Amino acid sequence: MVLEVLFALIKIVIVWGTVSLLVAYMTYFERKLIGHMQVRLGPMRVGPHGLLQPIADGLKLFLKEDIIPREADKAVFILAPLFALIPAFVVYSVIPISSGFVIANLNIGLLFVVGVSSLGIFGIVMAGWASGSKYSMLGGFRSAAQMISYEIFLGFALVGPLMLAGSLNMLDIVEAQKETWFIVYQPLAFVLFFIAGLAETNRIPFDLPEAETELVAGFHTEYSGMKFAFFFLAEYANMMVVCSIAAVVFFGGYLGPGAPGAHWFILKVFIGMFFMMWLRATLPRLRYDQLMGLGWKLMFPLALANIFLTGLLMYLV
Amino acid sequence: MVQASPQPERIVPQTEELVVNMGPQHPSTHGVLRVILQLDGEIVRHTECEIGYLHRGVEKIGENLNYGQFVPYTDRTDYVASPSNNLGYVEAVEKLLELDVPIRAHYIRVITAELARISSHLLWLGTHALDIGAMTVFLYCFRDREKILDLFEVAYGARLTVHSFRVGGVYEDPAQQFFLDCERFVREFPRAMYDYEDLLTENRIWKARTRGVATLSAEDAIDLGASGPILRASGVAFDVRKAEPYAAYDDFDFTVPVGKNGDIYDRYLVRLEEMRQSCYIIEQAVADLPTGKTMARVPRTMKPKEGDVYHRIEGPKGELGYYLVSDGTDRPFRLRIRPPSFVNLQTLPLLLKDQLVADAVAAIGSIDIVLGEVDR
Amino acid sequence: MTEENQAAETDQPEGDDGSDEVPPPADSSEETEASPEPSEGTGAFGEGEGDEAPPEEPPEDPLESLACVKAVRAFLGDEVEEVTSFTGGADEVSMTVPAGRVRALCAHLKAEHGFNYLSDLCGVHYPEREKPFEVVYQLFALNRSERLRLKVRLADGEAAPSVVEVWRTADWLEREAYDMFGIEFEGHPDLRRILLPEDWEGFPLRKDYPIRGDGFGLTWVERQIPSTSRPMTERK
Amino acid sequence: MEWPFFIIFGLGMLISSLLVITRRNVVHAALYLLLTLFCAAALYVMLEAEFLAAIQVLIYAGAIMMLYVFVIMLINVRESMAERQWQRQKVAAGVIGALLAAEFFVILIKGIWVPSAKTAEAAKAALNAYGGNTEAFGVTLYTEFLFPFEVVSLLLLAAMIGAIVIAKREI
Repeated sequence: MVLEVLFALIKIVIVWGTVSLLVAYMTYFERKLIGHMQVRLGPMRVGPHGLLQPIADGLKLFLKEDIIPREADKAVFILAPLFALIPAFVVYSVIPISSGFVIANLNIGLLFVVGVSSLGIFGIVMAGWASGSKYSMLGGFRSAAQMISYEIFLGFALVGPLMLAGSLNMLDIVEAQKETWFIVYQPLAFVLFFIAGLAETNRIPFDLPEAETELVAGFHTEYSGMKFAFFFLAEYANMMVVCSIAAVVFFGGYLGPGAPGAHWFILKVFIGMFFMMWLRATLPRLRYDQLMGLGWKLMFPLALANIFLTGLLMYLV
Repeated sequence: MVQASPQPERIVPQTEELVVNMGPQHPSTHGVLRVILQLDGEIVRHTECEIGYLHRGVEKIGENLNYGQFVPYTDRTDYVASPSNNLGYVEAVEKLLELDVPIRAHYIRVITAELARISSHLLWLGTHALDIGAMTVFLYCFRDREKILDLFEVAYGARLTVHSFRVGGVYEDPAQQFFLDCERFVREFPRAMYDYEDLLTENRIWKARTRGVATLSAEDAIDLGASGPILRASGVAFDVRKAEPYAAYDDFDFTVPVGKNGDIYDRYLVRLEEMRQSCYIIEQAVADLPTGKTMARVPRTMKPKEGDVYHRIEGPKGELGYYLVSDGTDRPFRLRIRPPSFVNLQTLPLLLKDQLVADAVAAIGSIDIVLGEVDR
Repeated sequence: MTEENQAAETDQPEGDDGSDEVPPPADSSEETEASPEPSEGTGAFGEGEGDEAPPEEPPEDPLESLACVKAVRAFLGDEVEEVTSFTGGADEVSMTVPAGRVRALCAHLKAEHGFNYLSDLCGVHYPEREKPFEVVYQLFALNRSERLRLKVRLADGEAAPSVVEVWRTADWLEREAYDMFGIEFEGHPDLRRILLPEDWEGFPLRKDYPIRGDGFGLTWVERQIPSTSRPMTERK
Repeated sequence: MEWPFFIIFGLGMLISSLLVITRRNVVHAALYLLLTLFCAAALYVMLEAEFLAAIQVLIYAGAIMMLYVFVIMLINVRESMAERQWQRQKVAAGVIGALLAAEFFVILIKGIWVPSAKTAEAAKAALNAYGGNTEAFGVTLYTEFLFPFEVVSLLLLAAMIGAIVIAKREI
């Protein structure tokens, strides 16, 4: 019993430690990548090719003065970044990194992922409200409306592969792709999922909540120091969550020839991240009503049609 | 309570009109412009611009300096395209002095002014795209603008506030390197422009954000005195370079691009095409560059005869006019700058009327204002 | 000054203007060609003008033969105070007209003669004159590339009629002229200061406005910031 | 092994639900309600009703609470905090509260007297017959409770259309 708990704890430490380090280096990866796409170099000064930049950034943010605005609701203001960050990490407890390696093999894994990640919105809304600033509040609300809407499409897009797998358990879903990855049967679902994932993580072209030129950074305008770092990490952690789910549900998770599963899994997540960053360097931002229109008028019917078609084909075949 | 109203009013729930204040420190107002928006929900009902934060009394300064001394001050009005301002002022003074400027100087001026136009449009494109969220275009634009600034540095020793022209011509004939670099630049730049076009022109999101947004009809544009790319995007083919050719623009072949719908997208297309045409003009100017002097014989103290002239050029932002009144002394009696940004900014309330508030940023960006010129 | 200038100008050979002054000859030639031809331009006044003009005005004056000058003459008759041109060409034609008629004149020029674009509107201050203020209108006909400058002289305190109804461009331009010169525009919908703060005193582009802030007692800055918080050297 | 968690979540639920009704700041109250719902979900997990727990988090905590918070945050909190919190309905509230407490007590006594192990075993067996919690839920919903399920969804649809009509007068 004690051993079991200890083993679980070790797993948690390994996964969360890796994730937080990866998330920190994702910021470096993004800056380098976008830098090269934009004919500049990105960070170069801290360490060789700026490799130590994330650590320097972390240190800087950690040592920075922590400012709490006078108008802020102090308790909520402090809790909000945690609310944003923790769900992103909790989700990792059900994601299978390799065939036997998952912190908690839940029956309802996928549902758990969707449910817990939906809690992250609270962090953003709380931050917006607690800052006591109009701009932050508008940013928070915008973000919440956007994320609630796109969460629905995110969930619906996952129903198709779910029906194919016949299980909510993440391991079962991966195992069901032994023959063919679900991307082959469910390309539309993947596209919908990826778009919804971008919107969920407030990435360009859906980065309205933090539109620098419109809202002056939105909900986290008033945040500084470590709390700001939490939001920053939460964004990247959520990106990794979206890519991880995409890898698990559509690309056969840890499945792959030769190398151990974890390698494949991490490679797939990285490719997903690369695409997200690439999009940031390419696309402009949608307007708010266009964003909502795209979601409800285009993606929602498509997601429903996908479910219907999947059901029909499964019934016929 | 005491007075019974004759008929009870039906209570209809009303939403309040919200007044939102953008600027003067907002990142998308491109300087110290303050825009007060009256919103009905998401729709802008009324717009008011507060300007003057950067007012330095340039016109008053001009009245107290002699004609030559004022040239560097023109750099500081539209500071992103300072050679154009120099050109407008210098030519106005030359008209007043009835000076005969050597043809080589005219060609050099045309080259420089067209480079300035490209640089100004590049800065506009970069910041405008950044406002709409396209971050990479911004850096591409700065990459190419940097090359133009380097060219200025080669020729005039300064990059931003160039003080490129003197009354009577161009003070120093630029080194041959300048013309070679110009040649190379106009050869390479149209290719670099594909980078922006690839990212924006056919981009669905870009189109969704700019097409049919903040439209301005030709009648309204003329009535509001808009000039430059805004007027042309609305379908009016008015370009001072064609209408009243100054400097050596008569010698060059170029077309004036015209838009159809007068929306933000058309303004974007018009400016892109203008950059191409500018390249074409520079190409011709460098190829046919006449030899000879670059300075006319200018009297040590410039004392024009009494009278007044209005001289205008096609600046990057529109019609840039200088109205000079001379009283026979060596200082202008009155120096009036007709700033294109100032007059163009007047279209903003009309552009934003009944538009979504989210488009305000795009609309402000599409006018291409420089607050140094608006406020003077 | 006009007559001599013109004489001087016309005497000078064309080469004098050279490349710098390419536009004027081009424009005037265009003009002479254009003046008989456009029907909306000449139709309204041409017939009446054709009868009256030859006896009154000596035909040798090149300025008077310009279509735009004729148009203004036809509308105002003898009320035109002065016609000048610095270069002697059509591009710098400048007409001084009575203040009371300027709005009607502008509306007429816009409606009948295609001057649909107001390039600029600004004030000028001549302290020695009897009527010290002048408002200068730069009109432009987009279709014909023709310019015309109108000037209006105003006594101190006299208001000019606003031309906002004619061209909406005039809105801010008139506000600026008010801001800088204190020239009032009658009928302007919203005549306020535009560049300077609302509580600014004085009109900076008037010639009697001091360049250094002594003439009005305390300067604006001095009134805003109590003297104790400024360095000793600046205190009064 | 389960009891410490039960105590943690049970206590957490009790305390947070108390705080929901005693906080003067509505936003804080709403956030405590969120915590309450979350603890309830945790208790569902311990009862092996994982699907219910996930739905509890997804729908109640994720969606419904979000809307609550949305509306509440638009209220001027300072003003609402100054308002009177206790209404003059103490007697009525006391009576209803006592009735509820009695009901709970009766259920509790019943649960202790009737050996629950048997029913729990039976429930587990039934679940396994369907092949798991989620499947059991789906099958019962679409067979035994199909009619009520459809009625409820119609009702929700009507409510949704009504809300749209009220909110958007001109369409």
